[in-house]
Formats: sequence, C-alpha cells, structure tokens
Amino acid sequence: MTAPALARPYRKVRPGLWAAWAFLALVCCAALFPALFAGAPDQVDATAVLRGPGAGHPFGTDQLGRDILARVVYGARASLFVGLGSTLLAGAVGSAWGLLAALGGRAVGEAAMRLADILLAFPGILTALLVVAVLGPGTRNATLAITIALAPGFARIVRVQALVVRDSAYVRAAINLGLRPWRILRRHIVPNVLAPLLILATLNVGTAIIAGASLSFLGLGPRPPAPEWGSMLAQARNYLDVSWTLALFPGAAITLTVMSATAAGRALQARYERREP
Amino acid sequence: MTEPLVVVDGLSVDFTTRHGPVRAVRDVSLTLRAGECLAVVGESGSGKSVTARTLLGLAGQGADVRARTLSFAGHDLRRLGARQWRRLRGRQVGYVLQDALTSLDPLRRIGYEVAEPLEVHGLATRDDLDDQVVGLLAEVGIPDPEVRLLQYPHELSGGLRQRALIASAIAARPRLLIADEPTTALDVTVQAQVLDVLAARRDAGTALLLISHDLAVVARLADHVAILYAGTVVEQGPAAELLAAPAHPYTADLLAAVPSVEGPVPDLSGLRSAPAAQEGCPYAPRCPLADDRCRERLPEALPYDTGRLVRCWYPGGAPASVPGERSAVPVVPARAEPVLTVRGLTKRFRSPDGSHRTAVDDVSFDLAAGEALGIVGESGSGKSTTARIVLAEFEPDAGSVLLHGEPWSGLRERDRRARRSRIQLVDQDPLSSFDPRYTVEEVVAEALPRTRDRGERVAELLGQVGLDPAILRRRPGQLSGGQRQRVAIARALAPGPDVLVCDEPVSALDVTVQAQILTLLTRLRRDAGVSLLFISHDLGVIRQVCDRVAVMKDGKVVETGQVETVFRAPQATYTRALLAAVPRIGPGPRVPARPRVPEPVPVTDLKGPT
Amino acid sequence: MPPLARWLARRLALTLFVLWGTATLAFAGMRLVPGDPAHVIAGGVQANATPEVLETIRAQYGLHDPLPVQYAIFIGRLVRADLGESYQLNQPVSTVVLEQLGATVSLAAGAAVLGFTLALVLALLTAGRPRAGALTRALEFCAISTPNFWIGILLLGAFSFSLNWFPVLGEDGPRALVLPWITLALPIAGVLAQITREGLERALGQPFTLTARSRGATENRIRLRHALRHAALPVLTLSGWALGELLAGVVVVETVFARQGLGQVVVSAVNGRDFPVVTGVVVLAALTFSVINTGLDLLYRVVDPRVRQAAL
Amino acid sequence: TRGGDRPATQAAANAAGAPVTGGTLTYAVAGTQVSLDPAVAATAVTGLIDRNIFDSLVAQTGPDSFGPWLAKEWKVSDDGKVYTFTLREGVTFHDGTPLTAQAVKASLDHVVDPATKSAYAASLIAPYKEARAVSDLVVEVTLSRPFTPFLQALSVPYLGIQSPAALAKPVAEYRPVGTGPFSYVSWEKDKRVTLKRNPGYAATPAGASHQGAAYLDGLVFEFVSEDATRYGALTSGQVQAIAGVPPVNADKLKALSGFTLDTQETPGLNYNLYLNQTRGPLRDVRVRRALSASVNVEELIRSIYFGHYKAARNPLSATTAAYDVGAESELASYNPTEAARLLDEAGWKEKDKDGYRVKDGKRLTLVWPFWAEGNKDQRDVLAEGIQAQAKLVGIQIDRPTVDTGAFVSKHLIGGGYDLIDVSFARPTPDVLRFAFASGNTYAKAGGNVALVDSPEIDKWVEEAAETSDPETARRDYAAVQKEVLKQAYVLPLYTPVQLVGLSGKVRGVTFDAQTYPVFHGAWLGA
Ligand SMILES: Nc1ncnc2c1ncn2[C@@H]1O[C@H](COP(=O)(O)OP(=O)(O)OP(=O)(O)O)[C@@H](O)[C@H]1O
Ligand SMILES: Nc1ncnc2c1ncn2[C@@H]1O[C@H](COP(=O)(O)OP(=O)(O)OP(=O)(O)O)[C@@H](O)[C@H]1O
Ligand SMILES: [Mg+2]
Ligand SMILES: [Mg+2]
Ligand code: NI
Repeated sequence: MTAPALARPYRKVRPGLWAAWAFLALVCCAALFPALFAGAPDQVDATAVLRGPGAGHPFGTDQLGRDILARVVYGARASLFVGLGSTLLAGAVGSAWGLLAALGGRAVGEAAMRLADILLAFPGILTALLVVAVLGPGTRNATLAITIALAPGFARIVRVQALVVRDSAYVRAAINLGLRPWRILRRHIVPNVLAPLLILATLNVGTAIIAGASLSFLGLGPRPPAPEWGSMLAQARNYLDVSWTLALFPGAAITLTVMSATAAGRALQARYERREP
Repeated sequence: MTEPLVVVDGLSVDFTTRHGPVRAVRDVSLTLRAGECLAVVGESGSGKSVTARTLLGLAGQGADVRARTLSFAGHDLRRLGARQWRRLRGRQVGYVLQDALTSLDPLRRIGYEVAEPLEVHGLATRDDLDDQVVGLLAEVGIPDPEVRLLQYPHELSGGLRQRALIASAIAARPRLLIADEPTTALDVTVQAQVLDVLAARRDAGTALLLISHDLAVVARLADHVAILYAGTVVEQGPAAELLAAPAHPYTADLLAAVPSVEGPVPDLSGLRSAPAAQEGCPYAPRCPLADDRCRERLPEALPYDTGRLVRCWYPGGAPASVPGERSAVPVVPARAEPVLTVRGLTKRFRSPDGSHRTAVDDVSFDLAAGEALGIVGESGSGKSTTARIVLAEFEPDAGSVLLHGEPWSGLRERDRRARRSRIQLVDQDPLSSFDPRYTVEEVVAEALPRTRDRGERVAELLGQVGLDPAILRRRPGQLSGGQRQRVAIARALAPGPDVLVCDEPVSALDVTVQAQILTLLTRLRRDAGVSLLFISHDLGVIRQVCDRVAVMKDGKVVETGQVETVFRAPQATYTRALLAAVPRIGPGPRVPARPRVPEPVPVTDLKGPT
Repeated sequence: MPPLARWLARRLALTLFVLWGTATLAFAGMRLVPGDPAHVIAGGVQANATPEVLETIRAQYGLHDPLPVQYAIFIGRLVRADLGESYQLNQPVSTVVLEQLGATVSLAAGAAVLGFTLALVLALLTAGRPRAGALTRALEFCAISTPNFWIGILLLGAFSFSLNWFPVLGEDGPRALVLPWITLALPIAGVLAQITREGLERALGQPFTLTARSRGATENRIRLRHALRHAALPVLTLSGWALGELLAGVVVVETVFARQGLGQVVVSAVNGRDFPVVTGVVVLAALTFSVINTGLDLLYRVVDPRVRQAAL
Repeated sequence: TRGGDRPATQAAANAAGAPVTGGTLTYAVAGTQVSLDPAVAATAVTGLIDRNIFDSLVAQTGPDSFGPWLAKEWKVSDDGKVYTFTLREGVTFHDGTPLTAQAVKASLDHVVDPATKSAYAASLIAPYKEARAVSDLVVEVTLSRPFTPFLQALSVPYLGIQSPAALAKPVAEYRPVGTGPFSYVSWEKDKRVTLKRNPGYAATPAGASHQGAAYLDGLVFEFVSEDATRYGALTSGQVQAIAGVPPVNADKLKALSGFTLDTQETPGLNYNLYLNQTRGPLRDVRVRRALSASVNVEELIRSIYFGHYKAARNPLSATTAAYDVGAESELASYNPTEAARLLDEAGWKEKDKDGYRVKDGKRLTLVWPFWAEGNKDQRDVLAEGIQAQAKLVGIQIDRPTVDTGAFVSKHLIGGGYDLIDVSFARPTPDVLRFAFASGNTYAKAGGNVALVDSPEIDKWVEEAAETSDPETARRDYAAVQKEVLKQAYVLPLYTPVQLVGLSGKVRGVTFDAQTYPVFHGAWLGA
C-alpha cells in the first residue's frame, strides 16, 4: 500500500554537532561577558605591533599593538548582535507580513506580496547597501539593513506556509468543530507556521552574520575601533604580506560561528522533520 | 509439470535500521513455474514486496539476504554480480511496482519509460523503438497508444498508468513477471481490466508472481497462494482449495474480513488486532486457538491436505467465522424525521484550462435519525464534494442542505458555528486532519467543551472506540493506521453529533483492521444513535454498514434504495456494471482471461486515484 | 501556445511593476538622505565649491523642484531608458554602467559556470555514497559558512602574494580571473552541491528509480537520465538565489581583488551618494534579476511537465 | 624673483649607464579620477597625470623660488597686481596649435569660468581679474589685489596651459591637449590612462635633468586603489612603479633586490588634526592643549608607519618655505599628567563608569567625523590609536561615518564637528593663510577648519601674502606657526611622504616641487 520505505542511511550522533553547540555557547559567552576571556580590546601598545602569536598575546597583536584575541572576543558581540538581531527582527517582521499576506484578504495580500517581490528583485546585499546608504553606516543600521534584506524572504515563506496550514485538513477539522476563527488562528495556524520559521531563522543566523561582516568589510558596518570581525579583516588586508594572524583569526571566527550556527539550525530542522510523521 | 522457474527456499531478509534490526522476511519458501500464477497475500508490512524485490537483487539498502536456495531458471541468484543482475532485471524478470503514481518517472514521457528496458537491453533499434512501444501499449489495452506515448504520467488516469507500467515490465518479454499490488487504489472496473492484462500474460506462458493484500483480487488469477504474515509464510497451496478451506487461523480471519457484496454479512466483532509476536508463532497474539506452545515455538511448514503447507500447530482448527445475519445493523423506524435534507445540490469547478466541470449535479437525498446512507461511485464521481457541501465547507452553486429542517447551507459561518457540532467528519486520511503538534489527548479534548471533567470524557471516548488510554500522550504520527482512525472517530463523536460523515474511512486500511473499524462504526450507530453518511468506492464495505445506498456517477445519483435491494437487483446499468466488476472469492476454478472489454476511461480524464 | 503567452504577459507586467517599484524605492531612499547632492555634483570635499557654483548645479539638475515634480521627471526619463547623469563622474549613467558591465559579467558568468559545474560534479559523484560524501560534505559546509571576502583574502595571500601563481592585479586575461572566480564560486557551489545531492538522493529513493533499476538500467543511466532531472528542479528553484548571491558577491570580490566593475561602481556611488548611478544599477539589477528568474521559470516548465498547465 | 638652484631630487641615484629610448612604463596609482581636465578636477591623480601632458607658465625650483617654463620671463608690477609674461617661441600644443598669449588667456579664463565648475584650480588664483594679450607672445594678467602666491599657483599642473582649440570643443568631447612631454592617448575609466611620447617636446622647465623629448614611448597610469594589491603588482612585475608603497611593506621592498624605494616628503600643510575652537569643550584652550598632550604622536606614527613617515611637530612640513623650527616649543606635546592636570583645571574633574571625564553631567565627548572616501595611508588606524590614547586621559572621541554630502554640508560647512583631519600639499607657506585666516573657512572656500578667528593671525598672513619683503613674510609665518600651536588649534600628526616603489629597471624618475614624479627624463634599463 505504501511505497517501499527505502530507509535513509543510518545517521550517527555526530561529535561535530556537539562541537558546534559548544562553540556557539562559547561565542555567546564571549559576546555577553567578553571580559572573562580577554583583556581590553582597544589597548594600544606601540612597542608590540604586528606580533605573531606568543606569550601574552595568544593570537598576536595588530597594527596598533592591540591584542587580537581580545579584539576577536569582543568582536563576537557585534557579529552576534547583527546576526541575531537582524534575524529576530526579520523573523518578526516577516511573520507579520507573511501572515497578513496569507490571511488578510485579497487586496492586502496582493499588496504585501508585491512589495516583497520588489525587495526580492535584487540580491540582499544590494538592498542592504541601499539601506545603509540611506541610514548611514553603523551597527544598528547594518542590522536594520540586513533585516530589511531578509524580511521579504521570510514573509514569502510564512505566507506559503500559512496558506498550506490554512487549507490543511486539521484546520478544516477545527472549523468543523465550530471553533472560533481567532482561536484557530492562535492555536493552529500561528504555531504551525512559526515552528518551521523558527528553524529557518536559525539557519539564517549564519547568513546574517556573513552579511553583517560583508557590510563592515565594505566599511558600512560598525566602525573601528569597535572590534568587529568584518572590519578587522578589511584592515588585515593591508598586512597580508606581513602578518597572517591578523586575517586568520577574525576570519576563522566568522567561519566557525556561521558553521556552528548552521549546523545547529540543521540539527533542529532534522529533529523537527523527524518528529513529523 | 515443468521445471520450476523460481525456487526460493528458506529466504530470510533482515534490515539494519536506526531502531535496530528489522526481520522483514523469515524463512520463506516458494516455487513458481512458467505459465503459472503464484499470489503472495498478506497485510501491510508482512514482507511481500521485500520478498519480490529479493528476486531482482533489489531488496534495499542495508538488506541482509540469506537463503538455502534462491534460483531463477537454474541460476543461483546468490552468486550474481552487479552486471549479471542488471542483465537479469527487465530482461528475465519484469517488475511492476506497487503504486503506479510514483513508479513512473513523472518528468519523462510514457513512451520513454516503456522503451527503457528495450533500450537498456539493446532489444530495439532506434527506428523500430516507437513501433514496439506502440505495440506494447496496445497490448496492455491502452487506447490511442500513439498519443499516450508522448504524454506524461500525470496526464494519465490511474488505470492507464498502471497499464503503462505493466507494458514497460513486459517489454523485454521476461520469463517472470512480478506484479506488486497492481490494482490497489483502482476502481473496481479498472481493476478488472488490469487483472485481465496480467491474466493474458500468464496465459501466454509467463510466470506471474502476484502480490496483493486483497484475497478477492488474488482469487481471480492465482494458481497458488502463499499467505504471508509478519514475514513468514503461514500457509500456501493451490488457490482453490486454500480459499475454500483455509487451514491457518490467519487465513480464515482474512477471508472472513473481506467485505463481500453477496452472501451473509459476517459478524466481525471477534477480530482482534495485536502486533505480531517476535517469538513463536507470529500470529499467536491474535489467534483464538493460541496456547503456550504457539507462543513458544513456530512450527515447521507442515503438509496439509493435498499439496498444501501450513505453519500452524492446529491446522484447520479455526472456527469458520459465524455468519451472523445483519442483526448488528439497527433498522430505522420508517417514520423517523430526516436529520439531513439534501435537495438538488449542484457544484461546478473551474478546471485549470478555464472550462467548468460539474462535480456534483442535482443530488438529493434524506438522512433519517439513526440511519446509515452509503454513497458509492467511482473515483471523481463527486462523492467527496457532496460530503464537503454537507459539511458546509463550501457552498453549493444550487440546491440546499437542511439540518433538522433548518437551513444549513447558505448561511454566514458565524450563524452556523453554534450548530457545527451537529455534523462531524471522519476522513480517509486522519493523520493530516490532526494538528501535528497535538497529542491524542489534545486532539480529542479540543472537540469537547471546556469543562472540568474534560479529561475523563476524553478517556471515556477513547474507551468507546476501543483505544487504550496509554496512547493519550502520543502524537498521531506514532500510531498505526487503525488507531489513528479510531482517534478520528473519537474526536468526531466528542461533540455529540447527530450526523457522522465518513469519507472513505477504511480505504487505507488492511482488511482485518478495516473490518474492526466497520464493526466499531456499526456499534456506535446503535449505541449513540448517530446517523451515518458513509462514502466508499467499495460496495462490500457499504453493504456492511449501510441501510440505504446512493450510487453516483459523474456527479449524478443514478440509483438509490435499500442496500440489499440494490445489490440483489440493480436497476441502473451503471450499478450493474459496478457489481459485475467486483472480484469475488468464490469456490470454483480460476477465471480465465476475459475478452478485453472496451476502454471505459475517457481520454480527458486526468484524475488519478485517490 | 496561449497559456504560455498569457504567462509571459503576466511575467512582463510583473517585471515592469517590479522595475517601477525598485526605481521608486531607490528614489525615495536617496531623497530621504540628509545632505545636499549639489556638493557631490560639484566634486565633493576638495572641490569646496562656491555658493554660486552650487546654485548653478541645483538649477541644472532640478534640485529645486518640489519632490513630486522631480519624481515625475525621474520616472519620465526612466521610461525613455534614460538613467540620467552621474553626479560624481560627469557622465551618463548608462555609459558608466556599460563600461563596467563587461568586467562584471565576465566575472559573474565565469563564476556561475564554475560554481554550477563544481556542484554538479561533486553531487553526482557523491550522492548516495555516504563515505565519499562525508569529506565533500564537510568541505561544502566550510565553503557555505565562509564569507567570500575571506576566501578571497586567503587565496590572494596564498596564491598571489606568496606563491605568485596568479597576478595580483589585472583586468585582462583569464589568469587574473581565476582567483576571483574561485572566490565567488565556492560558496554557491557548496550550497548547490548540497541541494543537488539532496535532490539526487531523494530521487534515488523514489519508486521510479527502483522501477528503472528493475529494468536493468545501469547506475550511471539512473543518475544521469532519471535522478538528475529531478535534482535539477530544486536547483533551478535556487538558481535565482544563487545568481543573486553571485551578483552580491561581485560587490565584495571586486573590492578584495581590486577589480573594476559594477560592484565598485555601486559601492562608491553609495558612499558618494551618487543617486543616478545607484538608481541605475539598482534598476539594472532588478531587470537582470527579473529576466534571469523568468528564464529559470521557463526552464522549470521545460524540465517539469507537471507545472506546464498550471497557471502562474 | 628668479631662482636657479636644482629643484627636484634625483631619484635612482644609481642611474648608471646611458639612457635608453623606448619602452612603456606603467605606474600604478591609488585612487581614480573623475575628469582629466586639470581645471575641473581636484584630485592628486589628475595632477599627477596632467603634469606629463601640460606645462605651466613657471616652474617652482625651490621652496620659494621659481624658474622659467612656458614663460621665458615675467615682470610683476610694483603694486603686485599686474603680472606680465613673455612666452617662449616655437612651442606648439599636441594638436599643432601654437602657444600664444591668446592661448594663455583662454586657459586662465577657462579655469575661472563658473561653467567649468572648477573644483580647485580657480581657488588657487582667486584674485584673478583678467588676462590680456599684449602681443603674440606677451600676456598681461591683472589681479584684484596683491597676491604673492600667484607664481606658485601658476606652477602647479591644475593651472597647466591648455590648447585653446581643445577647450573650444564641447565639454563631452574634452581631451587634454597641452604642450608637455607626453600626449594623451586614451582613458579607460577607473582602469588606466595611456599617454605617448610627444616627439617634438622642447619646452623643458627650468632645472630639468633632461632636455628634449622623453625617452619613454609610452606612459600608463594604472588605477589600483588597494594598497596591498598595488604593492603586489609591483613585486610580481606587473607594473614598473607604484605610488603609495604601504609603509608596512616599505622595508621589505627596500630589501628586495631589483626594487628601489624613493621617499619624498610632501611640502605644505602636514597631515594635521584641527580642533574646532568654536564649539563645545574645545572652546577652552586648556582642553585643546590637554587633548594635544594626551596623544603620543611620536609613538603612534612610528608603530603605524614603521618609521617611514615622520611624526610632525609643526603644522607645516619641514620642506616648506618659512618652516619655523622653533615653533614646536609651543606644541603641547605628549604628557598625560599634564593633560590630566589641564582637564582638572578646566573643570573636567569627575570620571564616569567608562572612565570618561564629565562636567555638569556631560561627558567630555568630541566628534571627529569619518569620511571614508577620504581615508588613505591607514589614517583610520592612526585615528583609532588617537582615540585609544585620548580615552586614557578621559576624553571620548566619536567617529561617526559620514558620506560626502553630509561631510560637506553638515560638517565642513555646518561646523558640526570638534575635530577634523586634513593634509594639504602645496609648496608655499601661503597655505598658512589658507588654513588659519578667519576669512578662509571652508564655507568661504578656504581651509580654516579649526575655525580660527584671530585678528593677529589674519594680520600676519595678509601681510605675508602681500609683502615683497621675504624677511617680513618669514617672520609673520613663524608667528602664525607659534600661535596656532600655542593655542592648540592644530595637532600636527605626520608629514606625508610619497613612498614611490620602483622596479630597478626604472631610471631617471625625478620629482617636482609638489613631489609628483616626473617622467620626462625616465627610461627603462635592462
Ligand atoms: N529498505 C528497508 N529498510 C528497512 N526496513 C525495510 C526496508 N524495506 C522494507 N522494510 C521493512 O520490511 C517490512 C516488510 O516490508 P514490505 O515492503 O515487504 O511490506 P509489504 O508486505 O509489501 O507491505 P505493503 O502492503 O505495505 O506494501 C516492513 O516492516 C518494512 O518496514
Ligand atoms: N476544489 C476543487 N477544484 C476543482 N475541481 C475539483 C475540486 N474538488 C473536486 N474537484 C473535481 O470534482 C470532481 C469530483 O471530485 P470528488 O473529490 O468529489 O470525487 P470523489 O467521488 O470523491 O472521488 P474519489 O473517489 O477519487 O475521492 C472531480 O473531477 C474533481 O477533479
Ligand atoms: Mg509492498
Ligand atoms: Mg473522494
Ligand atoms: Ni624602515
């Protein structure tokens, strides 16, 4: 009666996933309590410029003799702020937008989706660039810019999901039971739309972190001396020939964080999908 | 007798999975000769498909195949290399996968799919390929083969798709044809045609391995039958004898559970369901005869009667299920007020091409309190649409629905809401009608008013539908099909409805489970006094539950009347054709291939099976 | 084919609408910015233009007109495909864009080809083969998670500065394009490879694959003739996104490799508030994107017969 | 005044062997340009390129001396308002037009014509009133007031003499046509400008190391804004010379065999930080001096520029005429204790939780706008160092990023800043007037970004600009230097240096008074 269940290859619990969670936790701690991990990120030491890793400076020092470890640690905050902040905002805005488009009547829905079409008509970074152009650079504005770039995508997905849920058999069943629309919206539609969205959002944190770093690499994000991985890389470019640690550590921090966030998101997704029949 | 083409002896197949090993097939032995048909019958998950796929070397990933003998035309299949297997597949053994909907590549034209075995085995030149494919399509009774060749699977009806799949399987003229559930999900008339095509192959000398969960289907074609239960062949032997006098209790139950359109309606309240045992006889938990010996040790396959083998300590000991006359079905007092009055319902839908098609056309009927009205009809005849209008999921284009004599259709949803609880639905696919985040308890509780004793009510309802309260905390995804349907029924009963609309409630279930659900519905009707609007494409099922029946075709009701009257003396030609096509498990010789019947499937019918 | 024609007409309408929308948003955005564009036009900081010069400029560029008038003029020009004149470069925007288009297209197109090919080859080789897949999976994951400017910096440091294999600088010749191509291609190749592999594996687990196997088809035949088409569907769906990422990557990669191109134009225009250039590039990007997406959708309809009769 | 001493330093002192004719030299420069018309564009790159295309009327031959070039001699009227130039005979433009008095007049009129939208050149000759062709080869320029720096202005490429025929063409068809050693071939926007030798060149400026046509067949200016890339392009042999060798790589380049590094200190105003004395805490001279004393400029410059840039102690570069060594005694140089004391004294006693000083509940915060496009030479890094050091004494420095429009209108014109950083290369002490005279605020097209409003300074710079007595001028300029340091209107940072990287094959490159490399005498050796 059913198609032969060609079972998927058996997946082991991967230690990599644990490492990802651990690293994420570490990054979060660094963002919250940087002082636990390193000294001041802006302490200039003209006598120890561009040192390689060594005692006192495990990651070496930068062009002003600042401790790279400290800057990487303190940089976590900006990156997470941009990554998490824009994802959360975009998730919230996108959900409201998508739900409105799906359930808010024809005219509203059309208008909402066409606006999304416009914003999705060109790459996200370009949208973000434009927004930064209007608002000016900085951490907060970069976050807003990425939010605006991400939100229409979320809106579209939420809308599709909301339509699926709206037409699903279980919402039909709930209507049949005579439940009130508001209750159906609250108890069935919103939770079933948001659950997959949350996972999608987790997967998007990495994208947002990269986008944030790209913006500051282009000089449109947080400004030095505030430590930020993207702008550290931008400066490191001038010293490629002289000091490898300068480019290595912030870059590795981005990659590892994004990798961990994505791995965690995928693990959540896999769990969610497995829970589904 | 000729040399056997296929010899399987002591075949076991285990799978390694995340949840540990699965013993899909245990110690199965079969033989099959050219020109013969061996039917393998069993419920879902009994290992039918795995057995069949083993003969193609396609048991699946992580399969551990062991056998004392596994030979095809004298070749030891256990020693074949990948290349030799490929030469066997399609060329020597044709395989018709179950579910034609997904077994044809949806992105390729039918012609390509049919031609693939020819191409792979170099049996056709580029020039005559098309001719051969056209010939094959014609051979399996597909009209306009030149047109069909260029169509895609989704453009074909279920019956045509199934036949195309058969055409592909027989393209290279294999000596063995394996048909895995070739008629499941097809309407009875289409089903009959497909069986005819297979019969023709068998008569042409091809060995046929027919897999089914439906004994009635098997009865038409099989020379031999093997009954599979939990991976074990519990009984096998010549079809006629085996079906006439089942020796294994499982076979007996299986036979009894098949709803039939004639003869007495059996009382199935004694059927039990329980998971197969891992130790001893797998059927022991469900067997009325089981004792400690059964629970401890699985017997060897013992000869029984002439040429039969049975794996039972008490072969032939099963009590032939007592045919209780229709006493279970309450008879409705004639003067009962109609609960539901349906008058002149009409509903049109827009097709993607912009044209309109009438799904329901001037349908009228009454449903009295406590009555069960069945609606039958082939796929696409408008049964579900009617049900959904009755449920006020959408408005009819014309006509009206009255509930207790008061308007029900044509209202604002707000005005209807308070009376929503009067009509409830039980669907074919209960799983999708449960919020995936809800537990069984929450699903049922949602249907109840928010009172203090809600928890007790939930437990009570579950007891009423025969469910263990232990499943309260589970999610529907973790339940079996039968359990899910019981939860759905419990939820439908929760608000204390007057009418229960059942849209194909059992068509996705194994016969024994189906029988249990049908018994349950009958009992509920008696106990709770609800009326049933019961939709099914299976005439036997209708007969088991309903008092009256309405036969639908192309959106119209072509005939209504008391079930017994209609089935004994059908008036409409369509009803007669429908009844004639129903496969029967009768005594007597196997049916020879019938002359091909004219194609009833209109070319424009693009709808697949539900 | 009327349905197709109708579909195309709807797409065209949508494209025009999107173009209008992007242009309007860009207009609104750039006008929301504080700061007087006259200074930019006059030549920026060093110019230190006198009030008279500024006045001339304002008059010349219509900066005194009320916003609705400016907007009407702007849209009117746009309809005639006139993007106006750059504030900073004293050149028509179309000239600026066209001059740089070649460099950007060769960068993006090469990277797209490289990325898609890489993804396809990797996926075909490793789909359904967990052992072979493990390493590539890990590498893809790395590529996905790494911002491409860092990849660029690392490649530049290693292959140009240290090993001297590729020129550090150069507008001409494919040798100078190798590293930028790789930089751009790696992240999208990572994503696409994963999607392709997933699609292949899903297709390989479908009953029709089993049917094909039961006919004696070889593994290669099954992968190339059956599964690949199915894997192509999600890839097509994602291609629009991937190409968008690519174009976005161009902005960054051109900066890293100090290449000229539209990315540089847009970054400096954004920085310099060169409104006509920003608008021009944005409208161009929206147009390109709409065309690409329409093309992809058409392709989708070619690959998947099931959507052909479905409406837009 | 006339001078005769050898102006330009001879690069590639090892220019052994006889010059070879032929070959094309590619010079990678930072930044790009918007116009090739020197009268329009203000960028250094335009000046650099146009120097090879255009000759000037006079050549600057020393900090304060000028020699003949296209003008073979000149006279200044007693009131200093009328300049009469006699042109060389026989000079023709690249398009064949002969150099005449009319051509000079056309060129100068072109510069001041508002339609030209001159970004810089016009401001150099602000007192220009008119020019008159006295005869074919004699031109008379009248100024509205005496203006000593006029000759120097005329010597820069932005006031190069252009072919009147070329200027008569519509703007869209503009091609730079001059009389210089190279003529224009093509300009690929944002990529490169290609020039070729002017075989008939004879109008060499005073003090040129080489006479007659250039050795090089072609000269290509490649635009590469990325420091590291430009450097890589030189070392990998893709180009023969680059401007702006990143200081971090300079030592390595020197050590590399086959390459040479040429260092030129730029005259004019150093790279200075100007303190807006009209706003907020910086109105108080004690706070200004405290800020100045809080920054260890020496150490920062040494570590960021690896000793290749010199820390400045005077707003003027040491190579500028009238540079006053003694002025630096007035500088509030690095002394954190003193800085703290001054701040205490000024009332900024308390510190908040972040360690910044507060007065009346307000934090001691200074706004220093960051205009990204103007950033070069790792000045952003230097600023980070300054921020870090100011923080140590409790001064917060904010660096909001601003775009060009906002930078000009809100900050430069609107005065919405506390600190601003500028360098200004021009080999004349008159830059002091440009930078500190009250009438020269940015809004009035000047460079007084500290918004100094001091009658004394005004008096000194005016006198110096108008006097014909060099000694008076010197004294006045020295007074200005002392005063601005004493008042801490300005915090000198470093003297910009042209670090030109050359492949060993390149010989004979010289530098003019502006420290632009001159390729007239350059040639490619083996
Ligand atoms: N590739 C596989 N990996 C793991 N378990 C498998 C695999 N294929 C089949 N099984 C298991 O083997 C058992 C027998 O499966 P099979 O498909 O043969 O049942 P069936 O009798 O054909 O049932 P149905 O009527 O539902 O098709 C089932 O429990 C199934 O879950
Ligand atoms: N929402 C809809 N839009 C368009 N056509 C529809 C819609 N619902 C049903 N139809 C069409 O109406 C006809 C009747 O459908 P309906 O589902 O009522 O048939 P059915 O008798 O229940 O068939 P089955 O046995 O396959 O469930 C079919 O041809 C179907 O394609
Ligand atoms: Mg099966
Ligand atoms: Mg139906
Ligand atoms: Ni040095």
